[in-house]
Amino acid sequence: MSITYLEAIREAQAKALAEDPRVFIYGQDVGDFGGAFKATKGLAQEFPGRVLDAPISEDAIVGAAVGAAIEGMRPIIEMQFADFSTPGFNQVINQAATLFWRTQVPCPITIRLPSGGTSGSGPFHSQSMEALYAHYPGLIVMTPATVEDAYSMLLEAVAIDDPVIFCEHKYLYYHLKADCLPTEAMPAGKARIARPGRDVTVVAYSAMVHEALAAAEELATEGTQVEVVDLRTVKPIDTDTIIASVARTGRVLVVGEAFPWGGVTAEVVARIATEGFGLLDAPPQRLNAKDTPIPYHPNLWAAHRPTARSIVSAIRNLLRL
Amino acid sequence: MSITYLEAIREAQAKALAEDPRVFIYGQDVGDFGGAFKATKGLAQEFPGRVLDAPISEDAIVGAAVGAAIEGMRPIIEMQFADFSTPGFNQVINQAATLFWRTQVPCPITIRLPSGGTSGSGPFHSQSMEALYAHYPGLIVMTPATVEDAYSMLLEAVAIDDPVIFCEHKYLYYHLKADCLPTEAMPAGKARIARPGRDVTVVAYSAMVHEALAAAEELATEGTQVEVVDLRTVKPIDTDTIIASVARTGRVLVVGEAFPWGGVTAEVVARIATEGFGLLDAPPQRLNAKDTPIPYHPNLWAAHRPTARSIVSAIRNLLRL
Amino acid sequence: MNSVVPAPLLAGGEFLRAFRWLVQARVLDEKLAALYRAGKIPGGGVYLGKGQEALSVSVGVSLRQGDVYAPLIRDGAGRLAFGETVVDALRNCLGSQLGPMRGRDGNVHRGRPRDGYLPMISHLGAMIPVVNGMLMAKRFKGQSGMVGATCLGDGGTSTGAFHEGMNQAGVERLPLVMVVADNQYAYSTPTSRQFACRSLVDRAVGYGFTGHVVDGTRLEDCLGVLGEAVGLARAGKGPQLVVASFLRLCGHGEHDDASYIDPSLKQSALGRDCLELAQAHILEKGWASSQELVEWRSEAVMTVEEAVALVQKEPGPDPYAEQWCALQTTRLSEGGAS
Amino acid sequence: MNSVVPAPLLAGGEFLRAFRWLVQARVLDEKLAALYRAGKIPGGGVYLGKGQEALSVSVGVSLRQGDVYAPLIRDGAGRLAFGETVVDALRNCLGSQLGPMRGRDGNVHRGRPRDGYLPMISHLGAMIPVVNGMLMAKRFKGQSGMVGATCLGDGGTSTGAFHEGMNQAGVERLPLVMVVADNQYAYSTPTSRQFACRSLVDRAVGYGFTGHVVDGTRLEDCLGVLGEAVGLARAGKGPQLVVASFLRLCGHGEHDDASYIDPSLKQSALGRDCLELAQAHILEKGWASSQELVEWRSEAVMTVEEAVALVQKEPGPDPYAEQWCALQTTRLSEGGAS
Ligand SMILES: Cc1ncc(C[n+]2csc(CCOP(=O)(O)OP(=O)(O)O)c2C)c(N)n1
Ligand SMILES: Cc1ncc(C[n+]2csc(CCOP(=O)(O)OP(=O)(O)O)c2C)c(N)n1
Ligand SMILES: [Mg+2]
Ligand SMILES: [Mg+2]
Repeated sequence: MSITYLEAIREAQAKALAEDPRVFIYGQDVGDFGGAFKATKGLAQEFPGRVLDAPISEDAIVGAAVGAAIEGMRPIIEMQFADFSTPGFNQVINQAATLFWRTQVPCPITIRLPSGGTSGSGPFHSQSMEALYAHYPGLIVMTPATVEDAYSMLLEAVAIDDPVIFCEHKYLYYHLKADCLPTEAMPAGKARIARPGRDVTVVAYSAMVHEALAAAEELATEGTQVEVVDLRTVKPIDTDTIIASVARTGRVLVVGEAFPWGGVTAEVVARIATEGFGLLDAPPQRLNAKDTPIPYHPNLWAAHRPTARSIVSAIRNLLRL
Repeated sequence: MSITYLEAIREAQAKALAEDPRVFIYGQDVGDFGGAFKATKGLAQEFPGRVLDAPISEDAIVGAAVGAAIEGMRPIIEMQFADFSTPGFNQVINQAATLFWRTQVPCPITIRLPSGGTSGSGPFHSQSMEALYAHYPGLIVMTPATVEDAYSMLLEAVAIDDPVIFCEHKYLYYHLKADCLPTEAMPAGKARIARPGRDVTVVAYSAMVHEALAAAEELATEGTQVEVVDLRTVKPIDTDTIIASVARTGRVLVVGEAFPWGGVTAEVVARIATEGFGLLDAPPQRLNAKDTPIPYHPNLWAAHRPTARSIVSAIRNLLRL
Repeated sequence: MNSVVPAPLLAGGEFLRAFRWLVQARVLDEKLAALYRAGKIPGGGVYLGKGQEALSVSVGVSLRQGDVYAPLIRDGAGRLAFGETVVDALRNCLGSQLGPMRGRDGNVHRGRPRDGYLPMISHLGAMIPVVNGMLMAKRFKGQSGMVGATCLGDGGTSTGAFHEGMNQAGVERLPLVMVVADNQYAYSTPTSRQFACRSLVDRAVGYGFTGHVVDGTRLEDCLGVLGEAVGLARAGKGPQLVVASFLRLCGHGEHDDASYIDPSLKQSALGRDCLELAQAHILEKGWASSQELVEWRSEAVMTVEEAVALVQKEPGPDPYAEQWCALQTTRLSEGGAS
Repeated sequence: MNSVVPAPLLAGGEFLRAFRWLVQARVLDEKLAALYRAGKIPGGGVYLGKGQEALSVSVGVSLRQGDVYAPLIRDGAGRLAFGETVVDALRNCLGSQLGPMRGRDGNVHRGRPRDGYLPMISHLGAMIPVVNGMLMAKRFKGQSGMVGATCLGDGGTSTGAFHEGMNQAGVERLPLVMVVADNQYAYSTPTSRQFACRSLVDRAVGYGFTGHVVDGTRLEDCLGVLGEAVGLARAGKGPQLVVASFLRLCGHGEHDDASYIDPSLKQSALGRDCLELAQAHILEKGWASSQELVEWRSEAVMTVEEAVALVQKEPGPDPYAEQWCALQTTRLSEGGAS
């Protein structure tokens, strides 16, 4: 048997629905149709009345989820694409994210954002929005990079009493497969050493973990041992695990697929600089997408985002510093 | 004669309207009433038909500004509070910010965001949103800290052919005065040494520049010379000026009023760490607001954001590292 | 708010019960204005309901336990009628640590979600889908007979949030009562710059709502129409839109002298004070004497004065005791980090 | 698009002119679908207008130079009629460097703003206020007699952006023609989950729009109603809402087999193919012979085939030549930074 990242997301939702009557799913086309990406395939049939098609109203979708959470439900929201969460942005950062702090009433909602670039998707179907959400207090932001994490972190997201922004990467939907679903998992908030190595640390998350692993593979043939840290959650960030890795390697490159100004890579580098300064043998480095909208054409897209190739060359540069 | 930061914003708009027939102002209550903060006082009367009250429709307000810009106008948009720009967020980051890149047609709009905390304003009238906008490609983000900059940068914002997010700080509206309006100015994109000093650099922007200056004043009495860098624009960031200052002092604290995760302070520290690593005698430090919504009660608010006092103590710690 | 005993259910009992909340709300507002002028409001904003009380109180008295209520800026009267205490209201305005928001949020931003009483966020229109979600959840849980009510101004109807929330309630056929307080202005902006329909009730049909209009200056009308709308929603007749017309009889906030208000509107029927009209109605009907009206007002004043005396002694929040944590899941918080 | 010569203005001339664009659009769509199946579309999405051409073309032919047009996903026909060339359309879909978006954006996301032809962003409803702003600017500049038209699906009307844009046009009394293509589905979602009014035209009154309904399967009706609506807007009679009903005769995109579409709708009057009806209408009126219809289609096919042959030889964008700068003001760009 083999299971994809996308199927893992479906299975996690099936399990959540089966085990907790408070869970329901709400989003555009999630019902009988099973969602634009089929992440809810068959669930409306299996759980009648608990998987609801929503109108094209992201603000109202998130607002209703908050209301349902106040009444004790645990809604899972699917945005059709992360990019379309902007019309619901206000409800997320000002309603959902402030509810507990203002009232002590928890807001256990999970918002699934099909995120990130795939070839030919263009400026409005490719965005990585984790930094926008992570900037605001009151939210947890998950960025699973593996089939196992897609499954277990989504289950954990539903179980957590706070709003969780679940950034699932569209590129991984079909590309990534595992043999089976996990029965145990690391908790949210803990980073994972995706590959150990002693020469240089690459911190990455979501699809970039795989670009980093491919880069590590390539450099291994030249004798360079790259340690890859998979952040798993970007809010909170597991600074301890990052610093421990930097302590081992002395060099670090932080890779993200998002726009360059102020995202995850800035936050991670800032923490390393502040908390792990003395451990560094060279300046910490970053690799992000370029500071333009995400291009449609595959040629441009491939050059816009970091890839194994650009990571390899960034690591080579870093080792020379 | 003396002129406040707020009056400078009004005067800049008056001048822009007087000198360029393409300029108009659109926003809630900006017309006869002169705006919630009186930043457009008298302008509707002085420039009939060119200062328009808008419905409470931030999305449509920004969208219309983009349309007008396509037709060659240069709209100035006033958001009643920065916090209320969220319903217009989509139009800013996906419409205004992508127009030039997609079509080569420039989008000269200026969006004024009355920003930042004042005592008792609470979670929804106090936000500093520069990081959200700066993260997205295609926007320029200004954060004037002085009366002179409020005036000249707003004029420059209107003149620039790209969308400018103009973060004017509400706390400075009445608190800050100058003798007269400037006739010359540094260009956008250049940071300013607000106070020279050789022991430690504090990088700040907007209202925090004044907290930093007060901290510098206090430390001066103890013989510590603090150099204060005022970023002026946070997108782009004038990395050169920052690095040059760090080269002089070897120590740096970056202060921002926004939430701690991933904002201006993260970006600045990341750049210093990457580009000025060898110049540092101690780890770069950051000081931000706390990671909760902005509290209403003055007691809590004063503890939530950085102040001269907390900056002094952060500098003392930094000097001991 | 047990200190004002509801009037016994005599003829006009419902009217009198509502009237006394109306008086209580007006008196509380007057006190808040005085405290504001005296600089006693931490941070400073005070937003009053003057002119809107008849409408607002009619919403409050039409609801019952188990219902959901998301009042807005000018709903002091409805809040009291729904069960908020004068003490709670004052605590929130004076920043007491013991208030419902514990000093974290202030003035009109208060509520107790567990009691079905939602604390507004400032973004206009944003509470509508939250009420919808609570009603959807009650339906999931198999509860019925509940109603959700929320209020918005003429200006607030221009938000995308209003539209999405209305449409959602229509599609889900929720027992939502959407109350639009058309008080002729949104801050300084007249309705001519806010919408282009004859009446906002013209929007009801587009959302599959039943529409109602009411003269917001007349308590008897408001009670009747709100009673009917809430009753229809409760009876499963789908969502209801109530549009009330009247004039805001105060500034946007107490910092605002509202000099922009068209004097002819003040002279018009829209500009009448609902409190005065209600008093005249009571006297006309013989439901109470002038003497009783005076006494009721005195009782309301006493209630407020006692509450102020109590609340002013209460401490504000202590920043050193504050946890600076926005998450229930504290282990995942980066709260104090800076 | 000069390769299809508009029919001379004989009886039914306007109809035939529109019809030939309709045929051109259908043929272009068929080619795009074939290219998609052959894996020739970089990145992959193809969105067709099948069923919507009669409506769409009627918008396009009703507009003239100086007007503003913001078409949406299924407006291939309107685009051609407004002046887009088949070559431009193909360039954008095939990712040619020479296309209007130069490979930076693709498929239906194309336009030439300077020509009043706006490139949609994906977020539904977001183009409406942009059209409004262009019309406001024209008014500022003292220009009159211009019209702006834009299109949205039944699903798109649920967005807050739609509401704010409609309301803004109403308040400003702009010459906006809002065309709603109610094709019974938003992706897989039927209208019963999208709105609760009888017809979306019921929303016109709430925005101060004149409302029109039209059978979207009948080209003659669409031409008539769009001509009237555009004429009214142009004559200063305020904003116009046109709601057309018909069925989407294709998947949401070419990846979608649309198996969720209710078979009874396909059998109903809504499910008729506007192209076939138009052909029958032409023959019935005797405006052209079957032979001519065949010829016109062949000409349209030739136009498309020639354009494909041309465009397929054109280079895609070169990432190394790309400036990676999102700003006109290059000195303020941090573009290449990473
Ligand atoms: C989305 C949004 N934009 C702007 C504001 C700022 N604002 C607060 S109250 C107000 C006017 C509200 O007018 P209306 O809805 O008519 O209510 P009223 O004050 O008349 O009761 C405005 C513009 C806001 N709260 N939310
Ligand atoms: C704000 C927003 N949310 C979600 C989407 C994703 N989306 C693209 S097309 C579509 C369905 C549109 O349906 P409709 O408006 O009826 O147009 P049709 O496809 O039927 O022509 C959806 C949900 C989007 N583009 N914008
Ligand atoms: Mg009002
Ligand atoms: Mg549709």
